[in-house]
Amino acid sequence: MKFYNSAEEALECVQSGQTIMVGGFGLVGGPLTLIDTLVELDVNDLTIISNNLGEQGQGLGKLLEQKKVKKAIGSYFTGNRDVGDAFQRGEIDIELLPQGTLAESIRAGGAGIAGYYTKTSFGTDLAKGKETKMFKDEEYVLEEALQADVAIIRAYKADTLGNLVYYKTARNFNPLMATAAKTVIVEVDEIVEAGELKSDEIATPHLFVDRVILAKKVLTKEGVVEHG
Amino acid sequence: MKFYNSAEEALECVQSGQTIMVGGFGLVGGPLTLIDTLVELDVNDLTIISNNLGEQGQGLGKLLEQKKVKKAIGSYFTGNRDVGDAFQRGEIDIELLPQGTLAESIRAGGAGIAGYYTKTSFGTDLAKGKETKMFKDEEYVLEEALQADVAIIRAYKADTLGNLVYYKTARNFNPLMATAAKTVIVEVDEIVEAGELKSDEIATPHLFVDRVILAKKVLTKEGVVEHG
Amino acid sequence: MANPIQEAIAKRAAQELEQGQIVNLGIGIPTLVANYVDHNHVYLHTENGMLGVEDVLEEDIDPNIVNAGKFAVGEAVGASYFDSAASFAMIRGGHVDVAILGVLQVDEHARIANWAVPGKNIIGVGGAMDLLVGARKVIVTTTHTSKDGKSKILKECKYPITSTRSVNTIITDLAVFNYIDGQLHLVELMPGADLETVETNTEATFVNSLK
Amino acid sequence: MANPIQEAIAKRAAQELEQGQIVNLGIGIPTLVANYVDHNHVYLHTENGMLGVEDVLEEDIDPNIVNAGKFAVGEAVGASYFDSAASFAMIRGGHVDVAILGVLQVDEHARIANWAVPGKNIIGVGGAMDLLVGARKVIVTTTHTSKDGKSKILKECKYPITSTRSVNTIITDLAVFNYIDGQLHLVELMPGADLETVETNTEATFVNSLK
Repeated sequence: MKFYNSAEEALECVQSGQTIMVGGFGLVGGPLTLIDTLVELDVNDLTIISNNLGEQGQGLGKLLEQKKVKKAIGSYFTGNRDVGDAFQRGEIDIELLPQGTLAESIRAGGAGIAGYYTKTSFGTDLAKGKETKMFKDEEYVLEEALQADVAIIRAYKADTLGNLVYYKTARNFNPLMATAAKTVIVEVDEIVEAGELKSDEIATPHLFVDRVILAKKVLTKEGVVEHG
Repeated sequence: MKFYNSAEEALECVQSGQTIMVGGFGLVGGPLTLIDTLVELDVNDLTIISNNLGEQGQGLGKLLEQKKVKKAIGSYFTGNRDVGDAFQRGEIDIELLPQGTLAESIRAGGAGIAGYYTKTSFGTDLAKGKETKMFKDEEYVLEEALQADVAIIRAYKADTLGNLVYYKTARNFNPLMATAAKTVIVEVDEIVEAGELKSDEIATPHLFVDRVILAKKVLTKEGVVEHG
Repeated sequence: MANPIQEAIAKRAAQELEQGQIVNLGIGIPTLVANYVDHNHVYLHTENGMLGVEDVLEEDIDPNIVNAGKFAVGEAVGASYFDSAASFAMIRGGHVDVAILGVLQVDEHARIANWAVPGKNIIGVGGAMDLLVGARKVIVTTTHTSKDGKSKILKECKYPITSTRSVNTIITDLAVFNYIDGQLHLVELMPGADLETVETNTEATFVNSLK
Repeated sequence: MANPIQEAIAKRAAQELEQGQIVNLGIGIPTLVANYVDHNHVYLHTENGMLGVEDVLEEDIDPNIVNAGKFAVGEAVGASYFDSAASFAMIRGGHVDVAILGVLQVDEHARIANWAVPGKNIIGVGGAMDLLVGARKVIVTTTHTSKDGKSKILKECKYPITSTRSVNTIITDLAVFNYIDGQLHLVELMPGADLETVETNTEATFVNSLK
């Protein structure tokens, strides 16, 4: 694990054609600093795995606007109508997953599980083309794991080893994505000494974490503000 | 969730023929009070899901001695030679699982996942008779979920709603089993008011917990002692 | 956002809840149900990773505590937070007692459609499919008819279904139906509604089980 | 429990470890490796749910902090605890850099047998199979021969294999082998051992790659 002074340096490893996981549920728990730097990078053909794809012209929405997104995998793109429009124009692929499947598939990707059977989506349009199997008289759908080259996530605090804790509902997809990407880049609100986070309360042990930066953008009641 | 005054009352629901999950890794994190009461109950033909089956004549070992165990599902029975002997005599069935598969199958049982694909055990005797499937040129074994009628587990503290936290390596299988049984019975070292456990640190939210008792048996440096 | 019709439906839905239940509220009318429950007795779960949701006063808002609709909420005593996989494990594993969901359509098999409209971009599903397979009881809340006066309670859903699972109870501005033994049963008229209005506005076949 | 031969093997195994690695130690000789690592630079993971294992003084023992062998251990600065599913997710998901394991037999394909003996009851496997599929590098430590003098480094394992995966390095009291491109390479003689003794006591075919 290594600390970086800026999002630019931490994101230098990102390349065109890669798959990037992006934490957060809307703005809550989103790696706001890293996202805003990601959209500035000269990369394209990205596959983005994230619950949402930002809003029109904001956050990940900018990446879409710049036509850098080849494919989006997530559960709820309705909040950004550009996504549907780009899909209609054939500019991007969309893989829509139930939110529980999105979360579970990311966990599976980090846990060495190639696929798993869930009842969710059985018999619906989202299960079309997917294998099914009967367990104890009930039908289940086979869902495959998701993995990424890079995950950008947000945590509340990191210690100097890279152990992470999260804050309230800003936890959401972040700890899962920390397990499922080759390079895990985290922005945090605070860095503390190793030993300051209680050993029973660490949500993401440091073995998952590669790069840490201090967040420059923070979500407040008044919206996203810069600090530091 | 309901508090009970004794292990006897909390375990009244246990019936012959049921499947019981028992937390702990050896004595560490084991529900010592509940186990000792379980072995006194007039029930038999039990299926026990637990990493170990106690030691000779101790803990779950007593249950075996009394011929109340029909089947044991776990990863490491070597510590109690009675298990192998009973198996040789045809008195019990044994389902031996890699420890990671045991843990993951219990999690799956609690999470609505019927089965999942893991590389673990592929090509070994433990995969005999199990389905396999290829994902990206690698072979995986299909493992099915585990569920139980009753789980008896140990936690460190419960609050008055039934939220739980665990202590150090006494966590192990306990939070998993809390999710995978119809009735979850917990013994704890301490009961605190709701609100005293920090909301970001609760390991088992109260929706999983049915019955709570105060532990009477505690593991110390000098072995298991009674208290309270 | 709330209007008296929606409030009446939400209030009626809240009456279905029992002490000690774990309840997940969908977006729209279901969110309003939170206003009518006693947070000491009913525990609200939100799929973005929280158990113990309650209302919050404007001055107490923490932008990092939100519900599935991304609205600011409060933290009840004894609340807990968890990641999305753990949250959906609760839902899919059968640990949520009741889900209250909005619908676009519901049919006489009590199957619902609430995630996609043909011809429009199918680009959002969220947790709807998960809640339908996992929640022990599913209650749907909806206006009985669409804005152009068409019944939302159809013989067969015209939009893509959300699950093959039938919901248990349908609460509209006109009536309450339970789905029992393969049939919709009209069990209650909402205040001000009469049987004829319900019959006129319901395409689905139902059994009149009014007492 | 430790004897000089075991200590020498453990000490040599520790030299394989690199700064910053996450390392899981099996039961037996591998446990002794903990005595030779710098806990500020190598992080020990134990599958019963802990990262940051270190030695503990008798007076500091906490009975609820144990390793996979159920021995009391200490908590390094920055240690963390997690449940068994999370722990094995780390192992199976490829997040452990090195596993050091004991073996009963290892063959010339570097496949190992360490969980079952035919004719004896097969009643314990623990985390061995998980570590073999998941750890990026697997080092095995063993005495070169069994107590009755038979080679443990065989053409083919006679006992049931633990995984189809080949291990990377074999460290015995006589020698160090690396498995490269489908062949065992003898890369080092242990202090006091000579090539003839290694050849005599090794049933498996190997390439002499001593420098």
